[in-house]
Amino acid sequence: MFAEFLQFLFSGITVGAIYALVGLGFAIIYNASNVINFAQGEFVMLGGMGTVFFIGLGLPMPLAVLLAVSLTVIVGFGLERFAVEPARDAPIVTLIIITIGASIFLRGAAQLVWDRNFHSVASFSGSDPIMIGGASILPQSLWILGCTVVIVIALHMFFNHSMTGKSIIATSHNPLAAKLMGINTSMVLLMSFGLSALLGASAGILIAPISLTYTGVGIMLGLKGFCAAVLGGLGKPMGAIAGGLLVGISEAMTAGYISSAYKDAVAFIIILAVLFLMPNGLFGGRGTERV
Amino acid sequence: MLLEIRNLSSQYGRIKALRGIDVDVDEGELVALVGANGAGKTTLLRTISGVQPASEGSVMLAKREITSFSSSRRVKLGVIQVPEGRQVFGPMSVEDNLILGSYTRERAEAARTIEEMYTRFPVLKEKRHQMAGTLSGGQQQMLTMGRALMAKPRILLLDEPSMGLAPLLVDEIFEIVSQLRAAGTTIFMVEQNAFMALEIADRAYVLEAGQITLSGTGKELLSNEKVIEAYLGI
Amino acid sequence: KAEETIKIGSFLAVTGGASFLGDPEKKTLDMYVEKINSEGGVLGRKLELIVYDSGGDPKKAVPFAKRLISDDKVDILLAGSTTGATMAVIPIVEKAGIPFISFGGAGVIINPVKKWVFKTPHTDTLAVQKIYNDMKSRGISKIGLLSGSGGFDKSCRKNVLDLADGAGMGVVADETHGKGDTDMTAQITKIKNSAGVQAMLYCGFGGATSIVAKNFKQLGVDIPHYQTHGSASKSFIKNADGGAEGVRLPAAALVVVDALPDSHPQKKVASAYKKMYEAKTGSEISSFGGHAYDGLMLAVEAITRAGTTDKAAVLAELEKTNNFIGVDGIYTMSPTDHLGLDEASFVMVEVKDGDWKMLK
Amino acid sequence: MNALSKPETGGILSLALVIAILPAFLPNSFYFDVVILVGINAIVCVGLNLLIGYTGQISLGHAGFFGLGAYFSGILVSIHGWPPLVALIAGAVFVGVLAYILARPVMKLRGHYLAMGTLGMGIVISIVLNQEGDLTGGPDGMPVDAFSVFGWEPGNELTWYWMVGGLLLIAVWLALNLINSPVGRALRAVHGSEVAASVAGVDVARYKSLVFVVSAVFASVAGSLFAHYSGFLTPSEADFFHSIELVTMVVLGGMASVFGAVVGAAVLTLLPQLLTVFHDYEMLVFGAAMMITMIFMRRGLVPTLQSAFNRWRK
Amino acid sequence: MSMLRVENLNMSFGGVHAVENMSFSVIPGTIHSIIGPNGAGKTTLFNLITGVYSPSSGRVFFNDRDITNIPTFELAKYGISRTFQNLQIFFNMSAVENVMVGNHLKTDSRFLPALFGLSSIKRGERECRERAEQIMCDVGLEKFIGSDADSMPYGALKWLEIARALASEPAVLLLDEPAAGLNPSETSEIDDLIKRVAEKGITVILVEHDMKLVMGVSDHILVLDSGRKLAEGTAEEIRKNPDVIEAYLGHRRRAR
Ligand SMILES: Nc1ncnc2c1ncn2[C@@H]1O[C@H](COP(=O)(O)OP(=O)(O)OP(=O)(O)O)[C@@H](O)[C@H]1O
Ligand SMILES: Nc1ncnc2c1ncn2[C@@H]1O[C@H](COP(=O)(O)OP(=O)(O)OP(=O)(O)O)[C@@H](O)[C@H]1O
Ligand SMILES: [Mg+2]
Ligand SMILES: [Mg+2]
Repeated sequence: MFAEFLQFLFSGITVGAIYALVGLGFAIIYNASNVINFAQGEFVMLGGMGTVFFIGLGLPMPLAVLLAVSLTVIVGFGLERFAVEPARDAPIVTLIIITIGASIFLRGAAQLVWDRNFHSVASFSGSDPIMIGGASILPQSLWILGCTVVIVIALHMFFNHSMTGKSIIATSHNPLAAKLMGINTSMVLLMSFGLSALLGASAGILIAPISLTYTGVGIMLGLKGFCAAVLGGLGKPMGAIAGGLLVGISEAMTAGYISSAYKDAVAFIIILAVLFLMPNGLFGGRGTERV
Repeated sequence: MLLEIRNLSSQYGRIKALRGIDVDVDEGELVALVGANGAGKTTLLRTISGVQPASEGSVMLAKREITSFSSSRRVKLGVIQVPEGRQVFGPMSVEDNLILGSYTRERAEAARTIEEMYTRFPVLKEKRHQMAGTLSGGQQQMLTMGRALMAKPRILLLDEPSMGLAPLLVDEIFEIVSQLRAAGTTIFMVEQNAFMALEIADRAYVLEAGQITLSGTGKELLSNEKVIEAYLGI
Repeated sequence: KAEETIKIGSFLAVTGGASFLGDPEKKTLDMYVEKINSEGGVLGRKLELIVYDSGGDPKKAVPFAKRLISDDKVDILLAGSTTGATMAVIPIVEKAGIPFISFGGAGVIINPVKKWVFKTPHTDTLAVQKIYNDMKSRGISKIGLLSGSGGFDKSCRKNVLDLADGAGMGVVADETHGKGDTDMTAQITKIKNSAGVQAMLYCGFGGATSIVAKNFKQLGVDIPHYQTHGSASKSFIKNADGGAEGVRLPAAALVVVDALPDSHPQKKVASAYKKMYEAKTGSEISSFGGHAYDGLMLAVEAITRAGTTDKAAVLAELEKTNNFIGVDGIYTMSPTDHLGLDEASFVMVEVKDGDWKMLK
Repeated sequence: MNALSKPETGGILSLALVIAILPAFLPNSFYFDVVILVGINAIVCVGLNLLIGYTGQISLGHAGFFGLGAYFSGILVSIHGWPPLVALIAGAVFVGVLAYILARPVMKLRGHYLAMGTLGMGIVISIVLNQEGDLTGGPDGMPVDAFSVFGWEPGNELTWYWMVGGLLLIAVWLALNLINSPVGRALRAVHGSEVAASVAGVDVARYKSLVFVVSAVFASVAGSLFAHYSGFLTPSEADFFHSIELVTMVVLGGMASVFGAVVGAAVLTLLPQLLTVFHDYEMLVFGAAMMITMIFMRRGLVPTLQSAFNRWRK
Repeated sequence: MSMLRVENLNMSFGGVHAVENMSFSVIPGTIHSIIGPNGAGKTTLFNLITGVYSPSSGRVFFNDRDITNIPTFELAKYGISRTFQNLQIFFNMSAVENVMVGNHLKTDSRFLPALFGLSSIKRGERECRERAEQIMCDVGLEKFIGSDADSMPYGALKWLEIARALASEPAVLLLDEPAAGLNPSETSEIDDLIKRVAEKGITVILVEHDMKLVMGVSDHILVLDSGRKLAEGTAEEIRKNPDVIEAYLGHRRRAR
């Protein structure tokens, strides 16, 4: 009985960590620009598919990973410069539409350049499951968890304790004042998209051995990542992690104990319930608007 | 001349906000700019600090043409603006706001300056961990002032620093402005409180509908009929 | 008139989540239309192929079907990668009265029979029957069912449940997973822990098939694992990362063509298709492209026999298809059977050492 | 005379004129079909624009209401044998009540949180439609009987065309009435500043709920029409992508512009049909078109062109 | 008889006591000013009175009715209106429409008649617009009648807010720093306006740091410091109060 629960928990944590990683990418761009980048899922896709592509060219795994990440970061830069920057002060919905357009564009391009099949990437360290308390977990899941923890700590330090991190947040809250402080705001935006692309690509590579990858992999992951980011409170790296795990675990528990047919619905209902009670997410804090 | 502005024009879309402005600010001088609402005072400061493009003319800092420089480069050269309307980083702490003021400076120096700011504005120390957005209007005004001083400006551009401040604090702000000037900081100040501004200013300009219509020493303008009628409301 | 082309209309899931169906289908159609034209066409007329990309979305398929029928004025429809897209256009096709050969998987497409609608892929009904027979031969009578949430998956699930009684099978667990899910361990754990379960059957297709196989292995479940013809592509084995070993499924002869004895009636046709497809596209065949091949060939046959593209005549000839050897099986149609395949057209295969092995 | 000089009246007359003469230019039933879909989408968008454009509240879940309306009609008519018109109204009432119940908590959210909330709401609806196969036919969808009122059936495309065209005109007329009334002004005030609106006596929560319900009912009615017109329903009518498509129509056409919503619906319904010539490049071109329009005409097609026209006239 | 009465009002934000044990009352038809150092709690007090915040404890009475915790939009029906220190303009509308919103409660805003464009609604709209234009003229905004709010200069926007507040025909008008950012001659126009408003019998509660304005118009002045009442009285009394000089005015004689 307990083993079963543990298994559901492992399953939930694995999936949740993936959502969390994608959610982190949303958080970074949001932190710099208040933009929700709906093309975040495509970064994940580019990371995974890029790795598959470069391995297919006969390159060793580490090099392929490096190239795939670089490719994604370049795409991230391009997205910022050519799609987001020109529309900086547009309303939220307009920016949502632009980034959705970008995601369709990127997916279309990937389908054109690569194929539309599913691909797998070898696990980083074997695929023999590890048994804990009667439940099994894949080494790759531990990789994901480990990397997630490292990344979130790094990001937390970056945003709260480094000048560059603070300048990113400052830019999102008040670009004018940020400029007057000498912050090169357009560079900040560029960096944040690059960073977020880097994170997305890493997520894509980390999860490819578990979930397989294909040109459409970003759609669902992007959506769930968005859920994670919002649930935790936008722009809060810790929140994105908590949100991702909450979504992942509630999905797994629902599938395990209630109804697998309605597991996605239950996850969304939980999100709705949380938002109804805490309109700014779990860690969003109160608004600071004054009149 | 530290700051030389020649024939400067700027516009928002098709609306011309500045037309052919000539302004000089000498090293160590305190120059005031007065004008009615919508005259273009803010626009002039924004054009000097580089957040608003000039459509014509030039801005020179210490004989160096900076018209095409980005705002961040100008900040590095010491052109620091205190913007109008309390532009704080709302959801960040008071302390973080101040730290960001020293973005272009060494960390160690900045740490020293922040203590100076806390002595100068004790309220800020008290509220250092509070979110800046929840400060009262006047507290936010002090914060933006302190944040700008964190950058150790070579020329400080003040846009209505006394707006919304209690009388005691208005005095204090003017006091600070005088002190800064005594310490050699060059200041170019936009102020609605024309009395006080003209009183302490070395020189002053009057801006009307995007054009400089009058200039002179502070005292001269204080006794100018037109100024008295239009800006002093007597 | 001899100059007039014979128009073949198609909408396929060339992009989107079901592109692994639509992509090989389109390639197959392109390839063979070109081949037939280079050999002189049909009835001395060239074939003209018009393909629209429905992205697998039934909603998009509908206007495309209307466009093909009333604007492009095609003579026949060879279209519909998915069951959903096919079902959505059936009312239009029936109203317009035009022969329509679908590549959709589920049995509902032709059962009950619709006047103008045919299909080439084996139905899930056949697949389930085949699987049940295999299970019975191994003494299995209690199974756990896992299915995805796509159209094919659901239809397959329904068949598994509906046919269970007749086949003397009991379904002791009935789990599903969502679109784009990346981990099914929770569902498989539940199946594993269901009382009396003797085998697991997975209804679904695409990338999820490999993930299920991987999770199955990861959890160390030691009961037989069945999947359907939806998994009958090499990438299933490759992507399952070893998890596919021992999985059994019914598949078209095409999938195991190299393992077929020379005496097998489909050997020649299937090898030829495989050779051509792999040479032209450089990618491995899947059974899905085969559906399109059979559809095109059935249509060409019927038109040739009818000697005209008159829709009613072609319909009549399609229904007279008799012992037509395709890559999916041997078709014998009738006014009450618009598929024409039976269980015999499937072979049961098992994954062994990273490849398909034909059973018996 | 005075009424004629108003831009809205001119707009509605031009729209009526376009609807009246368009059939002369449509060569075959396929074109009618596309235009009818434009009309149905436009009805949803006119309603959605009240919410997004005027009141400033995002909804990424409106396809859920469209789908619910559609399935309500489908199920009541085809399975329970209700008269279609009654089913349509029942669907609208049901969706209205549901939207009303959801509105209070959902409309409390702001910005991206609201986007998330409405998105979740739409997805839950679409999951229910997918899972309740006994009722809805599941992912395979369900056939729907033809529309009829007291025995009259809009048999061919042309009759449908007139019907949808007429309803679109009514929808536009209603929307314009609302916008140019104190209610519409209150909605726009809510967009501008909620606290200032409430100081002026506007019950912000009530108005937000109101417009949420109105836009949901528009979507539901359009959904019912669609169900009968297409004769077949699948849950993808209610899914996330359809919601996104609807929002894109509104934003592309022009927020806070009733005619923008109509134009947006037309462009985005026609575009995929036009892009088929690009074959493999279709997605690429579609995505690029979306981005470029929004970057260079960020207020949307109609308002941008309108102000360009005004400038040119001056 | 008091129009507005506040009893033992408290408000704290996570440890910060923005308003502490505040009690005072306002006599109808007078100009009642509230002054005090920055952060003394003046704006917070406004937010409590107008229902933007609900108090931690204490009561607010309006014409002897308890209006604590009544939502803001309901208070408008009682005739309570205000302007904001951080301007809250409807930038998505024209200037006249901004003012028309102020008149919301006086116009027929029933949903169904509006939806069907009944002529009564259209008539109401015309009247509402005329009234709004009239008010704009009254406060000197006639040249902005055709303007969009987002193209107006800052100073004009301050007047626009006042016009909007007046459009609701309030019984009491709360002004939060109306003269901030205005030069002395513009401030004297505000001075005139406040007096005119008060002459019409509207009670004015004014928060302002411009002492020339405050001392000139106020019938009664309340001084806050750190959320608490520091002093109360006429302009003359306040001007001489050593506590007030110490905490707020400063020793330097200001503004003439
Ligand atoms: N972002 C903008 N877009 C369009 N016009 C603007 C913008 N900002 C300012 N203006 C216009 O430019 C002119 C000058 O404005 P500016 O803000 O420089 O005046 P100001 O002298 O600082 O006035 P105030 O005393 O109100 O601060 C005004 O007519 C104003 O309406
Ligand atoms: N939402 C909030 N969260 C936290 N603290 C707040 C909030 N609103 C106000 N405060 C605090 O309450 C105190 C009073 O603020 P308030 O805005 O009422 O001052 P004020 O008297 O209007 O000052 P000013 O004259 O500068 O506008 C301040 O110390 C402020 O920091
Ligand atoms: Mg200014
Ligand atoms: Mg205040």
